[in-house]
Amino acid sequence: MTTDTDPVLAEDPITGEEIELPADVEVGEIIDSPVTGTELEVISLDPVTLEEAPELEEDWGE
Amino acid sequence: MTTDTDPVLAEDPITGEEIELPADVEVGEIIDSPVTGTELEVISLDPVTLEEAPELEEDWGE
Amino acid sequence: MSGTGSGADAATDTYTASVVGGTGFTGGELLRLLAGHPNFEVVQATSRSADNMTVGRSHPNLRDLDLRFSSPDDLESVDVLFSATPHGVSMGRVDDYFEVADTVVDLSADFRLPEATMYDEWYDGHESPEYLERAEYALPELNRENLPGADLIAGGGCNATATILGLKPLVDAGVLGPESGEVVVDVKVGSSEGGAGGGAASSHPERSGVVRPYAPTGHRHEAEIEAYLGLSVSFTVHAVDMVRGASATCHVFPDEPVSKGDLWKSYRGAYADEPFMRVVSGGGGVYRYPEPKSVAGTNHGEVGFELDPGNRRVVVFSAIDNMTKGSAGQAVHAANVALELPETAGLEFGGLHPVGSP
Amino acid sequence: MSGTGSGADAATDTYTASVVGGTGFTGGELLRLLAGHPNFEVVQATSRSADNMTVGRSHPNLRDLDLRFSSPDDLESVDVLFSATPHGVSMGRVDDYFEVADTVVDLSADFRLPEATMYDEWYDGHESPEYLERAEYALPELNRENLPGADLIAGGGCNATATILGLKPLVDAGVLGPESGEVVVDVKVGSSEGGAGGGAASSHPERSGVVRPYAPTGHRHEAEIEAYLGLSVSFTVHAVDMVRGASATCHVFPDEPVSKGDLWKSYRGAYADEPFMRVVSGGGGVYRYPEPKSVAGTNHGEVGFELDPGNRRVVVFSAIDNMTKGSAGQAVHAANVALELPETAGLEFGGLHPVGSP
Amino acid sequence: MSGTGSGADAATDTYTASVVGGTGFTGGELLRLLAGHPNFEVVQATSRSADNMTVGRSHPNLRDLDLRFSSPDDLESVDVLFSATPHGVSMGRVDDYFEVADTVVDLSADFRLPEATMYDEWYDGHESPEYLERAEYALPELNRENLPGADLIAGGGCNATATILGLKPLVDAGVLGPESGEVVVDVKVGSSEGGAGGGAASSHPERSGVVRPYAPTGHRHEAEIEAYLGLSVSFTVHAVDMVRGASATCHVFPDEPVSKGDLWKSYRGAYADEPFMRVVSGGGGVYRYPEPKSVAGTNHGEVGFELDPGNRRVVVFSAIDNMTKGSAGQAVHAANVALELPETAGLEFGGLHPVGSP
Amino acid sequence: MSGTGSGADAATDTYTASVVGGTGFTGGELLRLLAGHPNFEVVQATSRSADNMTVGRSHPNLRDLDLRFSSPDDLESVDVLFSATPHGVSMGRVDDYFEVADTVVDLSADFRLPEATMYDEWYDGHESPEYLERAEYALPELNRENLPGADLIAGGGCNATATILGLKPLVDAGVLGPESGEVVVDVKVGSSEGGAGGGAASSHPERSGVVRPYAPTGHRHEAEIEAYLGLSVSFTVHAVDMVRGASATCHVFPDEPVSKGDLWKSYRGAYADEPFMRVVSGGGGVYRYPEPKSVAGTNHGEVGFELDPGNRRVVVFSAIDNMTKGSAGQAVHAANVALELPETAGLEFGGLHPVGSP
Ligand SMILES: NC(=O)c1ccc[n+]([C@@H]2O[C@H](COP(=O)([O-])OP(=O)(O)OC[C@H]3O[C@@H](n4cnc5c(N)ncnc54)[C@H](OP(=O)(O)O)[C@@H]3O)[C@@H](O)[C@H]2O)c1
Ligand SMILES: NC(=O)c1ccc[n+]([C@@H]2O[C@H](COP(=O)([O-])OP(=O)(O)OC[C@H]3O[C@@H](n4cnc5c(N)ncnc54)[C@H](OP(=O)(O)O)[C@@H]3O)[C@@H](O)[C@H]2O)c1
Ligand SMILES: NC(=O)c1ccc[n+]([C@@H]2O[C@H](COP(=O)([O-])OP(=O)(O)OC[C@H]3O[C@@H](n4cnc5c(N)ncnc54)[C@H](OP(=O)(O)O)[C@@H]3O)[C@@H](O)[C@H]2O)c1
Ligand SMILES: NC(=O)c1ccc[n+]([C@@H]2O[C@H](COP(=O)([O-])OP(=O)(O)OC[C@H]3O[C@@H](n4cnc5c(N)ncnc54)[C@H](OP(=O)(O)O)[C@@H]3O)[C@@H](O)[C@H]2O)c1
Ligand SMILES: [Zn+2]
Ligand SMILES: [Zn+2]
Repeated sequence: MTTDTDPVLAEDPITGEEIELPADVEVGEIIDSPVTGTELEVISLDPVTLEEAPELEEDWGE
Repeated sequence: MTTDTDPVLAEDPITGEEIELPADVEVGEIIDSPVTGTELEVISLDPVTLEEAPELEEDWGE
Repeated sequence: MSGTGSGADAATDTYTASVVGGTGFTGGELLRLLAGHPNFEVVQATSRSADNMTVGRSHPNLRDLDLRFSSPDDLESVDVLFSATPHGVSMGRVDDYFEVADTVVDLSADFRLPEATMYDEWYDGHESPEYLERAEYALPELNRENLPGADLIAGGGCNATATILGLKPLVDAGVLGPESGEVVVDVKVGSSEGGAGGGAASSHPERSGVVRPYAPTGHRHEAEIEAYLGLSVSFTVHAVDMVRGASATCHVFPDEPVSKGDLWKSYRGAYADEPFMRVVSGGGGVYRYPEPKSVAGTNHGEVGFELDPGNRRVVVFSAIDNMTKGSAGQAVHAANVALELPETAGLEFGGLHPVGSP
Repeated sequence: MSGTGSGADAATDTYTASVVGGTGFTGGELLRLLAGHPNFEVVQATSRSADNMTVGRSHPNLRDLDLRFSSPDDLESVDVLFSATPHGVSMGRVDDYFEVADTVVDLSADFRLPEATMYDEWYDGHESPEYLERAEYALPELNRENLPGADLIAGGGCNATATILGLKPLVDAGVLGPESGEVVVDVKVGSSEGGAGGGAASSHPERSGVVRPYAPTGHRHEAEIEAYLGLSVSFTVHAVDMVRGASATCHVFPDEPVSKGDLWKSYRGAYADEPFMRVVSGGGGVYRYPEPKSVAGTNHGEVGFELDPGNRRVVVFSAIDNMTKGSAGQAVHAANVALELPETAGLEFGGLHPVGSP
Repeated sequence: MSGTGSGADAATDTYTASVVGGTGFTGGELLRLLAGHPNFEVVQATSRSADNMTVGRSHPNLRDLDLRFSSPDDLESVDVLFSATPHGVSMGRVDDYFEVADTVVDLSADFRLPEATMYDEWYDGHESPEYLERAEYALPELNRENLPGADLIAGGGCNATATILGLKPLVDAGVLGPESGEVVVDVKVGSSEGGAGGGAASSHPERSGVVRPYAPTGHRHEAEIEAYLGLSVSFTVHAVDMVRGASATCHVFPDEPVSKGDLWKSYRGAYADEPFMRVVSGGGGVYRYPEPKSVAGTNHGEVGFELDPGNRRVVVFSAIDNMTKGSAGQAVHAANVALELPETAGLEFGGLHPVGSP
Repeated sequence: MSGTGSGADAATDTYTASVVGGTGFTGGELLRLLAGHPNFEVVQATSRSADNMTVGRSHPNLRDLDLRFSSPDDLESVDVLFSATPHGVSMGRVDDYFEVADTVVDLSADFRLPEATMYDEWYDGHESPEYLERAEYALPELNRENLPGADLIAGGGCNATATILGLKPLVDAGVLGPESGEVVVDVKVGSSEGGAGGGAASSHPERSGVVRPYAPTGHRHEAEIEAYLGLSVSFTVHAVDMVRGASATCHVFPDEPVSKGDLWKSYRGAYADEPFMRVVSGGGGVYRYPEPKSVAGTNHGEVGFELDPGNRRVVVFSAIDNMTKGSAGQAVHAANVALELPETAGLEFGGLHPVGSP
C-alpha cells in the first residue's frame, strides 16, 4: 500500500485527544472526528486546528 | 470428546444416499434426514430402514 | 480440555462444550458462536422436544452443523457446560452440571444475584443458595478481574446489561451514586427476548408494529442493576417491532452540572480499551447515537449521551443485541476471560449495514 | 356556509373547506376525514408539486375522490381553510388565508405558542406575532371552552398532544405542579411524523427496525407542554418501526404517595365524558396498556398508568395516532367544536384488529 | 327482523345478528363491521375460551362495545347468524344454526364447494352434504344474482377471492378458458390469515421479515377457483411480512395476443359499476398497481395488469384485505345483498394513507 | 500483490483492494467483506458526497475501520479494484480502472451481458463494447471454470442470480431447455435492492408492509437469465417488507413428468459440492423451504422445490441475500476463484437465528 503523505495530527476539540487526519485537509473543510464522530471544521493549518462545525438542525416533523 | 457408540448408517429413502444416524435409534422413532431434512420413521433395525413419516397437514388459515 | 490452559498458547487450546436448552433462542445463539469459535468444540446440545433431530432443523443458520439434539438427562462430560434454560431449571440441576463439567456458564437468572434473600424478594426463592457466592457475574466490563478461573458464571440479564453498560461510567466518575436523585431507565426491546416459546402476545399479528408496555414497573432486572451498580432505578420496559435488540434510555439528573467534555472523558475512559464497547454520541450521518441495528448480531455495545440545555439532565443511550452481548455473546466472552483465551475469540462478527429489523 | 350555524340543526349544516398542503401526510389525512364528514364539502386541495393531478395519485385511499390539486397561489373562498404546511409557511400567509376564509385551522407550529418570545427561543422568531393572541390551541380536552367561535385554531404538536393527554389529569388532581420533581417523558414515534418528504434517515432500509434517538434533548414540543401544562419536562423522542403512532411514557415522582384508586379517580374524572379518550390500565389479554396499534387510524387517545412498588413513581402511558388525534383528527375535532357541530362528526372510525404496523 | 325486509325502506330495517367464533380474527372483524352497520344489531358473540369476558378484551378497537362473549352452546334467536369458526365446525352445527336463525353466513370452507365429492378430495369429507346445494357462494362480484333471499351463504376463501377477482374479467372476455395454457397464481399473504391461534411458525421472531413458501403446491383454494372460474390454476402461496392482505399475481398466457386496450375494456366492463372494485394499472406516483396497503381495512379490491413485450403474457395483480374483502367484509356485503340492503352499508371505510403494515 | 499468487500458499497472500462507490449499499458490503478477508487489505474507498469522512459514518458496522473516503478521481494503485457504482459509470471509466489495477470486479450491469447489441436492446447502449468479451460473469456456480486468471469480472444481477441458481440444475438435467413451455419467475425483493439513494417510493412510510409490483414485466435481468441459461422467462418482481433478500419462485412445466427423487438427484448433483449452496425442500420445523431470512448476511444460497399433484408443475424456490450472494459476496467469491484463493475466504459468516427482517 502507498499513500502520498502521512496523516497529520490535530487535537480533538471535544475530548482533547490527539487525532489523525488526512494529509491533504484544507482550511474550511468539514471532517468528522475519529473519536467522537462530530463534524469538525478545519480552522487553520500548521498546526491543524479544529472546531465543532455548526450542526444542521434537522426538523423531523412534529 | 466421547460418544457411547459410533453412528449407524442407513439409506435415505428419498435420495438413496447413505446417511448417518445416532447409534441408539429405535423402531418407530421419528428422525430427520441430514440430506433432505425430511422426517423419517425408523421401520426396522439391523439394518436400519427408514421411510417418510406421514406429514402433519398444517392448515394455515384460509 | 485438550490444550494446556495457560495463557501462553491459549489461542490453540480446545475445550469441549455442551449447550443445555439448544432449541431455544439463546441456546441457538450459543451454538452459533461456539461452532465458529476456534477454541471450542461443541459435543452436545440438548432438547427434550427435538431429541434426535438435527440442530439445523431448529436453527436454519446452523444447517451445516453436523449435530443432533440429545436428551438433557444424558449429559456428556465436557470442559464447559453452557445452560440456556428458563429461570428455575439450573438451580435444580447445578450439582448434575458440575458432575459432568469443570466450568458451568448459566444464562438464566439463577445465579445472577448475590444473596438468597434477593431471590425471595424478586423470584420464588432459591433451591441451591450455596452456589451464589461461588458464582461470578459474566459481564466483563463490570467484573473482568473476577472471571479468570471462575467455574460458575452467571450471564447477566439483557436489559440489565444494557443499563449497566450505559450507567457504569457515570457511577465510576462519581456523577451518579446511591444518593443521586431519580434515575429513570426506559427500555425498548425486541421479540426474541421472549424466547422461542411465546404465547398469544408474541404472535406476529399481535406483536407487529407495537409500542407495548410489557413491564411497566417491577421488572426483575432492577434487582441486578441495584446489586451491581449500587443504584436504585425506575425501570420500565416496552416491546417494539424488532426481533433482536435492547435499547436503554437512561435519564439522569446529576447533583452538579456536568459538561459534554466531562462525559466524553468518563465514557472514553471507561471504554476506550474495551474490545466490544463504542461511544457514539452526536456526529453526522444517519447513525448519530447508539442503536440496536448498529450492533445486531454482534457482541458490541454502543453507548452515548446528550445534555439538556442547562445541563440539568444527562440522557444516556445504550444499545445491545439481547441475543449476543445481552446473553450468549456475553457468556462466551466471559468464558474466554475465565479460560484466559483471547477475549474476542469467536465474537468477531461486526454486523451488517443496511439491515432491517435484525 | 350553507347551513345556519346554530347548534340546533348543526348536524345538517354544510361548510366548504380547503386544504393547503394536500399532498402531505397530514394534508392527506385531513382530506380523508373531511371527505367522510357529513358537514364539510372539500372544494380545494393545494399542491405546488402535483398541481392539476388527481388527489388519488398521492393518496391511494382517496382514489374515489373526484378532486384535483390546484396551486396554493389560487386560493378559493371557503368557510374553513385547513393548512398543513411545514413550520414557517402559515405565519407568512395568514393574511391571505383570512382573505378567503372565515376560519383558519393551522396544523403547523406557527400559532401554537402563546408568546412571540417563545418563537424567538424555540424557533426562528415569528412573522405575524399579532395573531398569536387570537389563536386557540386545538386540543379540546385541554381547551374546549375557548374553541366555540374561534377563527384561528392552532393544531397541537403530536408528541406534545400525547404528553399533555397523559399528564393533564395529574396536574388537575394536584399530583403534579410547577414545583414537582423531575418529569421524564420518553416518547416513541412512527415514521409518518417526518412527513412525506423524508431524507436518507427515513428511507426504508435505514429506518426499518430502529430504536433511534432522534431528539435526545431540546425537542421543540417541550415549549408547548410547558406553556399549556405549566410544567417543565425532560423530553426525549425515539423513532421506532411503525408508520403511525406516538406513544409517550411519562415517569412522574409525586411529592406525596398516591394510590391506584386515586389515579383511577383522576383519570376517569378527567376523561369519562370525553368522546375520544379511554383509560386502559392493567386488565387481561394482550392489550393491557395504551398502545398506538389500538388507536391507529382513529381520533382516540388511550392513557393508562402503573405504580412502582412503594408508590414512589407513577408511570403514565399515552398513545395516539400522530396523523389523527395528533394532527388532522384533532384539527377536525377542534373545528367541530368551533362550529358547534357534533364533536365526533367525521371521526367515528374505531380502528382495526389485528393490525400490523399501521 | 324488526323491519319490513322489502327493498323500499331497506335503509332503516334492523336485523339482529350473532357471531359464532367472536374471539377470532374474522369474528372480530365481523363484530367491528356489524357494530358500525346501520341495519344490524349485534346481540351475541360466542367464545368458549373467553366466555363472559368483554369483547374489548380480545379486540381493543371494540372497547366501546358493550358486549360480553357467551358460550356457543347457548345460541340466541337472531335474524342472521354469522359463523367464523375453523373448518369443520359449521358443518356439524348447521342444523342448530338454522334452529335459531333465519339466515346463516358461514366464513369457513364448509359450504363453499358445490359437491360433496370435492370435500372428499380436498378436505376430510362432509358431514352435512345435503346443505351444499342450498349454499350460495358469498362473493357478489361472482354470484350477485343468486344472493337475494339466500339463507345459507358461504364466504369465499381469501386467496381464492383475490384470484377470482383478478381472473374473472379475462374468463368473461374469453381470453381465458378451460382450454387455456398454464395459469400460474403466485400469492403473498399476511399473518392474519393464520387466525388468532398460530403456532411456532407464526411467532413474531420467526414470522417477521419472511418470504416463506407456506403452501408450495396443493393449496385447497385451488378447488374453489376451479369450481367457480372453470379453470385449473397452478397455485403457490407465500407468507410475507404484513398482517392484513392477500395479493395474487396471476401469470396468464392467452392463445391470441391481447392489447392493453382490450384489457382495459375487459376490466372496466367487469368492474366499473362494482362499488368495491378498482382497476389500478400503471399511472404515476408511488401506487401504480394493486397493493394490499391501498385497501387495508376496507372492503375494496384492486386489480390491474401489465403486458409482456410481445403480448405473450398478461400479468394480473389483485389485492385485497383478507380480513374484509377476503372474509368478514365479503360476508357482510353478501348479507346486504341477500337482505336487499344497500350494498355498501357498514362497509364505507376507505382506508388510510400512509399506513405501514396494516 | 505482495504474495506469490500460486495456489500453494494462497492462504497467506495479501492483495490490496479499493472500492469505488464506497458509500453505497453494495460498496459498504464489499468493505465489510474485504475488511474481514484474510487476503485483502483495503487501501481506498471512494465517495464524491462523503469525501474525507470516515467510512463508519456511512456504515455503522464499520466504525472500527480506520479509513476515510477519498475522491473517485484520485484512484490509488491496487491489485484489485471493486466498483459498485450505478449502471453506466464503469463502462465510462474502465480504462482508468485498468490503469491503476490488475483486476477489476464490477458490480453493475455494465459488463454482464456478452453482446453489445444486448445493451442496445435492454439498456442505453454501451460505451466500451471492446471489453465485453474479456469480461467473465462472476457467479462461480455458473462460470467457475472461466474465472481463474480473469481480470475483468462482472457481478451478476441479484434477481438474475437467484433465478439462475434455482433453474440451472433443471437445465443441466435436461428438464428445462430452450424449447420448454412457459417458465414463470415471480420474485420478491427487499428494499436494499434500490440502493442508498431511494426516492419517495422507498421512504419508510410508503415502503413498509408492501407487496408492490415494481417490475411487472420487462425487467432487465431477463436478458442475463436468457444469456446464461438459454431460457426465456416470464419475469415479475415485487417489493416486500424486508431490507435484505431476494426470493425467486420459479414455476416450471416439464415436458415429461419428473419425480421428487429425480429432482433431489439433480439438485444434489448440482450443489452437493458447492460451498455456499444448500438444498432445502420439505422436512420439518418452521424453515422447510428456502427463505431469505435463513441466508441473510451470508453468501449462501438456498434452493428447493415441490411438485404439484400429478407432477404437472415443478415449483422451485431460490433465496439469497441480494447484498452478499446477489452482489458483494458473489464478487468476493469470484475474486477468490480468480486469484486462486480458498473459495470461502472472507465469506464464512453463517447467519443468524432468530432474525427479523434482516
Ligand atoms: N432471550 C433473551 O434475550 C435472553 C437474554 C438474557 C438471558 N436470557 C435467559 O436465557 C434463558 C433462555 O432463554 P431463551 O430466550 O433462550 O429461552 P427459550 O428460547 O424459551 O429456550 C429455552 C430452552 O430450554 C429448554 N428447556 C426448557 N425447560 C427445560 C428443562 N426443564 N430442562 C431442560 N431444558 C429445558 C428448551 O428446550 P426443550 O423444551 O426442547 O428441552 C429450550 O431449548 C432464560 O433463563 C432467559 O431468562 C434470555
Ligand atoms: N406528520 C405529523 O405527524 C404531524 C403531526 C402534527 C403536526 N404536523 C405538522 O403539520 C404540518 C405538515 O406536516 P406533514 O407531516 O403533513 O408534512 P409533509 O408531508 O411534508 O407535507 C407538507 C405539505 O405542504 C406543502 N408545502 C410545502 N411547502 C409549502 C409552501 N411553501 N407553500 C405551500 N405548500 C407547501 C407540500 O406540498 P407541495 O410541495 O406539493 O406544495 C405538502 O403538501 C407541519 O407543520 C408539521 O409540523 C405534522
Ligand atoms: N383469517 C382469514 O384471513 C380468513 C379468511 C377467509 C376465511 N377464513 C375462515 O374463517 C374461519 C375463522 O378464521 P379465523 O382466522 O378468524 O380463525 P381464528 O382467529 O382461529 O378464530 C376461530 C374462532 O372460532 C372459535 N372456535 C374454535 N373452535 C370452535 C368450536 N369447535 N366451536 C365454537 N367456536 C370455536 C374460536 O374461539 P374460542 O376458542 O374462544 O371458542 C375463535 O373465536 C376459518 O374457517 C377460516 O378458514 C379466515
Ligand atoms: N443493491 C443491490 O442489491 C445490488 C445487487 C446487485 C448489483 N447491484 C449493482 O451494484 C451497483 C451499486 O448498487 P448500490 O445498491 O450499492 O447503489 P448505491 O447504494 O446507490 O451506491 C452507489 C455508489 O456509487 C457512488 N457513485 C454514484 N455515481 C457515481 C459516479 N458517477 N462516479 C463515482 N461514484 C459514483 C455513490 O457514492 P457518491 O455519490 O458518494 O460518490 C455510491 O457510493 C449498481 O450498479 C447496482 O445495479 C446492486
Ligand atoms: Zn417494517
Ligand atoms: Zn414486522
